[in-house]
Amino acid sequence: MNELILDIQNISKSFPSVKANNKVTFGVQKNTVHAILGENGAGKSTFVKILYGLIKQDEGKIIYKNNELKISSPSEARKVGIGMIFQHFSLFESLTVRENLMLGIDEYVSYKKLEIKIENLIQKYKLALDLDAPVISLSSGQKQKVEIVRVLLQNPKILVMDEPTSVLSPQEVKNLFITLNALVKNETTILYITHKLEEVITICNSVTIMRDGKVIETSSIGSNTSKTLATKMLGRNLEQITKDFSAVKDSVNFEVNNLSCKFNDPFFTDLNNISLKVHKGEILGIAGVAGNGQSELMEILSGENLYIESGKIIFNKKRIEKLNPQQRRNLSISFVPEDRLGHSAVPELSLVENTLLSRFYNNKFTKNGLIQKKFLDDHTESIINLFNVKCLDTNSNASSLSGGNLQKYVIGREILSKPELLIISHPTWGIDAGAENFIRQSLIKLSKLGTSIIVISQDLDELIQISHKLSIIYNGTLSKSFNTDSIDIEKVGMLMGGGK
Amino acid sequence: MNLDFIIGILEIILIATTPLVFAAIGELVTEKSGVLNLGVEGMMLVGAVSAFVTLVISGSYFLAFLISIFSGVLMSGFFAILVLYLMTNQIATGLALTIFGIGLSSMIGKKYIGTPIDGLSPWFFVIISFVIVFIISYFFYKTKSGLILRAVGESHNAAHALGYNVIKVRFIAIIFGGSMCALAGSYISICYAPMWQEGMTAERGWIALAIVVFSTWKPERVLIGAYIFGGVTILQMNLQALGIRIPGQFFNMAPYVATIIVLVFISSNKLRIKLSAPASLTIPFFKGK
Amino acid sequence: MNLLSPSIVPRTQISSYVNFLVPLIAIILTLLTGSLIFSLLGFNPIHSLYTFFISPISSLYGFSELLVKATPLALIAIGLSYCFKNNIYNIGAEGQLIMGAIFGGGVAIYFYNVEGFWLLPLMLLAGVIGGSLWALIPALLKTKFNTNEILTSLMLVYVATFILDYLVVGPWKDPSGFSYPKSRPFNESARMPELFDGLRVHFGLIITLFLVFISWFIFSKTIFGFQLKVSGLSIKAARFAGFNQNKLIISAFIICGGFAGLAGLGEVSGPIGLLYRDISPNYGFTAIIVAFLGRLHPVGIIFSSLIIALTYLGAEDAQVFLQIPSAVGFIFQGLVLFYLLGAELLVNYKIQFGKIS
Amino acid sequence: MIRIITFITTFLFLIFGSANADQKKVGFIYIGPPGDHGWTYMHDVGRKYMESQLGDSISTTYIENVPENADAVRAIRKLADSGHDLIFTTSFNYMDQTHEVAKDFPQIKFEHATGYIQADNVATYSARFYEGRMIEGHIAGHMTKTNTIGYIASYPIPEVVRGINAFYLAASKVNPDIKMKIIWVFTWYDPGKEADAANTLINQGADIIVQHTDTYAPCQAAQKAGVLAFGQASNQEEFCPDSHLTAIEDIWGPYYAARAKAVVDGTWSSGDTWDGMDKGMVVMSPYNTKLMPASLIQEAVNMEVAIKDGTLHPFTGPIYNQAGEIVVPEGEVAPDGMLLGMNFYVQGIDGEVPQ
Repeated sequence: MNELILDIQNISKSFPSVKANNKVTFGVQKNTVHAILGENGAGKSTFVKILYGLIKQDEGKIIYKNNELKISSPSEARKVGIGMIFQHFSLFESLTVRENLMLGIDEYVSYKKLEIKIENLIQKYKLALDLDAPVISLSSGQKQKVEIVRVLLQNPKILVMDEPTSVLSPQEVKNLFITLNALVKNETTILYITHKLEEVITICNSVTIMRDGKVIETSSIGSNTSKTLATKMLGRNLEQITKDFSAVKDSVNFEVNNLSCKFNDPFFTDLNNISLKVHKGEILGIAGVAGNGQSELMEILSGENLYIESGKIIFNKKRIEKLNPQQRRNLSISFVPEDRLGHSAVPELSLVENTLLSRFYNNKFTKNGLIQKKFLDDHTESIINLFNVKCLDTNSNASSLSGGNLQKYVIGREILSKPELLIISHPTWGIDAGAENFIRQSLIKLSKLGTSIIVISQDLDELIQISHKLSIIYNGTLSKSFNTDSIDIEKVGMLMGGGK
Repeated sequence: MNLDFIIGILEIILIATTPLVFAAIGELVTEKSGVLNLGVEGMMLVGAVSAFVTLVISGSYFLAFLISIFSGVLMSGFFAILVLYLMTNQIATGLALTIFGIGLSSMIGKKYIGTPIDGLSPWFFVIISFVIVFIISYFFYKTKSGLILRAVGESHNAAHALGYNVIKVRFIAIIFGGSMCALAGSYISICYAPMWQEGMTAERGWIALAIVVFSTWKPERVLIGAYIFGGVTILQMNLQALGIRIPGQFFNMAPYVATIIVLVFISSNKLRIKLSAPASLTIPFFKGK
Repeated sequence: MNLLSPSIVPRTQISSYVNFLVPLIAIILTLLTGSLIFSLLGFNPIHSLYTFFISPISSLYGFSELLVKATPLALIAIGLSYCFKNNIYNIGAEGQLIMGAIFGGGVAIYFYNVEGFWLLPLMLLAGVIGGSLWALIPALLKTKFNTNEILTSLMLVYVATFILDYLVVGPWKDPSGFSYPKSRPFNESARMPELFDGLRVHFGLIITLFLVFISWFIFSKTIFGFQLKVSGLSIKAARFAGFNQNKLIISAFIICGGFAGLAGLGEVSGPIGLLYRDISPNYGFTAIIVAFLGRLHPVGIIFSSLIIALTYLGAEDAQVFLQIPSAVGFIFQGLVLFYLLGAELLVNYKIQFGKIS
Repeated sequence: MIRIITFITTFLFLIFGSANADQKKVGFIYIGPPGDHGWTYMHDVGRKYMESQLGDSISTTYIENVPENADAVRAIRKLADSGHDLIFTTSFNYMDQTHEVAKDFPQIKFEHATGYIQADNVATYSARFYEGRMIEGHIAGHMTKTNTIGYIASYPIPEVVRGINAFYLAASKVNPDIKMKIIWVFTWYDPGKEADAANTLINQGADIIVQHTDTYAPCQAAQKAGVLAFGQASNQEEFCPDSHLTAIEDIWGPYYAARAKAVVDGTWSSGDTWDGMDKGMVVMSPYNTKLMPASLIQEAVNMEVAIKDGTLHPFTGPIYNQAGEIVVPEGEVAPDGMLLGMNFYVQGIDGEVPQ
């Protein structure tokens, strides 16, 4: 049982601006769940890419099953038994589930045989997947299932999972852990990349903690608590989050009444009779399992989708359902959609240019259609300073920032515009603990200044931590709201699963 | 209007449309892998002249088509090196390839203009054109390799992450496209109008490109697009010959207008098109990322 | 085993010296390959290259001709860059050019016996409207019916050609022209004034330079230019920002069509002076290369239009002075383009020689 | 800057240029490539004939593929600038461009094919191809069994309409039941489309194919379908031996040689030349003895003689238009002015001239 399947020795890798891995050394025991814990930018992803053959280390070696691992491509990695599940799905959106799965099989056998193989696997793991649905129509949780099945098709000896739970509902996380345990019993070693301390404690046998490209410590879980892990991971203590119910005012400033949308499209969830109210200074959380209408609701609330069948959206006593995002911004509503890259920010553009994406009536970025470079530069500068965005300068491309820093930038951009209402989706999706904490604090601070906030998230802990009220969305229907200081978690779990 | 007359019209339509089908199905495969090659016209011309010259020199039809296809491989291989390894802009490189092909073909063919040859019956190739379309359809939707090709065109980064060789897949797809264009050219110079004349493909390469768009990147629909264009072309000729009093310019406009109108009707379903259009078309793939 | 092997690495910042170095490398390679080709064909390589690149512009007249040829190319290319920046593949500029010539030329034909300072401005306006209207068709089909603009814009080129043909053979034919397919010649006040006596470079050049400058301003200083860029890079981000996608598509098409229409009018009211079938030597298609070669940047487009115009002139000179067939001209032109495009690799990436174990 | 370039130019010219002072330079502007085997090809044949006739006293240059637009002026001026003494511009739409350049070069002689405007240094020339069409019509009237003639027309210009009318008048004279089916393809040059048009006409019952486009694709199509055809611009019998009845050949050589000689001798003067069979500018290819009865060949030859001596004219009245109005009265021949601008079908032809 104590046999090492992986022995990593002095792996180093430099990029032009940063030394991403600095003499990384640790061992992984066979048939265990081994965590690599670290903030974003700690060097976890770089290491994993080296292991999977996507990039080459500058120096050091990996001993795999007592031999030096020499691979130059992912397919070679798969051949020797290393499988990988990415944080950002590497699925083909327009292809069907079946086709995506087939692409995970390296053998060139007949199409018929592949189909049979896949049917069997689906049966074996009891994965409810519509094989003929295009992936684009799946929820994040379903997409992850596809990814997992695709890797399992190879019978990997080592399965690398990069932040696997970041898109899953609590129930889905439970299911995932059951699957992982089954895999370990089936002689699979799991390398579990995460920044979530609780998960490490719950599922992993041992942990390697990384910070700034270096290994801080490798140990078994037994001796650790989430608090000790956090300190080692961050190198500092996190500020406690406290919310304040007294800041919530009586006046309602945003209201949705009986909103319904029928999309007539199998790839969209229809919204049925949705009503909600947000008071001034209140944070309303909307929880739910992915694919239950969150993204559709977000698009309707932001005005990116103006197709509403019936219902009203009222902001400060004004009907706004026909206004586009820019017009809503002019009324002092701001938005942060789920995707950072390509939705709330354009990866190929500089931060200064990205600042221009979200124009408020009060920030003077343009005058008679002309861009006011000075205002824009200053504003970007203050976002970077006030929200601790780590970047080269204001002219860095958005794509050069880490997920957490980009998210801080995006949220900073919206908060600095001093909105009366902020609608934000998955504020801490896939970012490190430091940034996560910072963002949650910022939201609470903003609410205390009188801004109403709607947070849509699948992270129930997060919602309970920061919001005053909580509603649950299931299959396009929104539940009534509950006070989070007196909430019944079991009841919430029921609602998320469609119970009454 | 007797049966022979209608069969006669159908025969003409089949013969006239076949080069469009060849070129379009080739370009479709290229585009499906995520590369747009606007050099179709140039490759067709070089294909046409190399087939013709080979036939004159060797007297062998087989060799003529073989060399022609080889010329398509060379032309498109050159294009592939530029766009895949040097990551040049695909649109501009394709247009440059067309200019290059026009020059190269007329240069090669200078001495052979007006050399009489015996044309080959087109029927074999007419049948082949249908067969190729169905083979490609089968290849795309019923084989692993076809699936890989579609995956590469959909997202080269994801395909690379899975360990597929994006560059290799695209290289092969481009070369297949080139050889089909060359085949279309040689069909024109050996079967359709057996002769060599400079610029004899007369913009069919551009029509083929339009047909790929029309097909919304589905192989069988190439047939529909090509036959609408070819069919209307021949039908308007028949109407003219019947002495209908409409200015000939309007008759000659008909195939272009008809193609637009039909496309308007079939393109209302956004999602369906999105599912079959190669998402990474014209985007260069850089491995280092 | 340690090997020195080249690998391609993206540049983090584009240095300005590279921008000059790249065309230089392309030119040197072109000259070398050119010498080789011409030697193989039995021509004196130095003389051939001189004829291709220098002799066409070795006189004031030649230089003016270069501008005459480059003017419509630059004008259309700059219009196309509005579309291409927004990821709209309008490849039908040739048709929009023809429509501009039809509308603007139509005004000149309607007022054939009226002279006045207002005539040319009216024609310019009509030319812009004609091109824009023709571009509006694919724009509306794209926004209303989701119809792919590559097909529609291309097909409309052919339709425009037939319409022009119909007009010059039928209703607009010159009554004293023995039924030949051409219109009346435009009167003096319907012609673009020439800038210098005896040279054909005309007022269209000034208009083009002005529009290139305006476009540079729009692309880099206005929110509209920013909107085009963003929606070209990410449609979702553009929707997030609240940019009206359909409005952008339609504006880009209209501007592009207007510029192409203006180029068409510039041809018929400038050097040609009447309407007939073949008013453009495929300027609308060539301009696509010009636009991309100039990297959709106004200054780049000025240079690329001059380079491409020069290759056309050079091919003519090579025919006259060296009896080099036009086919060789095309081949050579293709090579110049390949080199220029290929050399761009060095702008965006650098080649590193490093150790790989 | 300009001065330096000029200096270099002169310098290089001294090194590379080799001009024989007495030699006259003759330049040609071609609309297509000489390899089109049609219109441009025949002009190039004429150019070569001229070279062979005049030997060292001239040298020739041509620019091919010159579009009929703003580019044409530059091409023509290039020839003028580079010391050419005589310049042939061989397509109708070079008209304005030729005159524009000619204004600036009074000492250089210009010859514009198929134009109708002359100047002191610009002559025009064309050929009466319709004379040949008349003979073709006569032959077709006798040879057709289905009484249906298929005619492939390029663009609706007087030249083409004139040919159609001349053909029909002669054909309907020998065979009043004759029917013409006309397809306008709007191209001079697209072998595929020309073949499609020929096949369509054959499918509609035509047993003789006439073409006014440039390639020999229609003739080949006729050969394949086993019907008869006339060639175009040059003798095309080798491409379709079993269909080719005869062809109208454009013979520019003698005219070119004469005009160049005039320049060499210093006797050139402007004018308008519209020659036909009498001057050998229009020549009928050898009649196909395998296909045509000897008596018909004899009739054709007799017609040639009569046309040459002026006793036979293709457009002799009475000629009616489609509306039934008389356009050329009985006993008269159509004036050149009417022929030059002909844009109507004569009575009996179905359809409409595209306009």
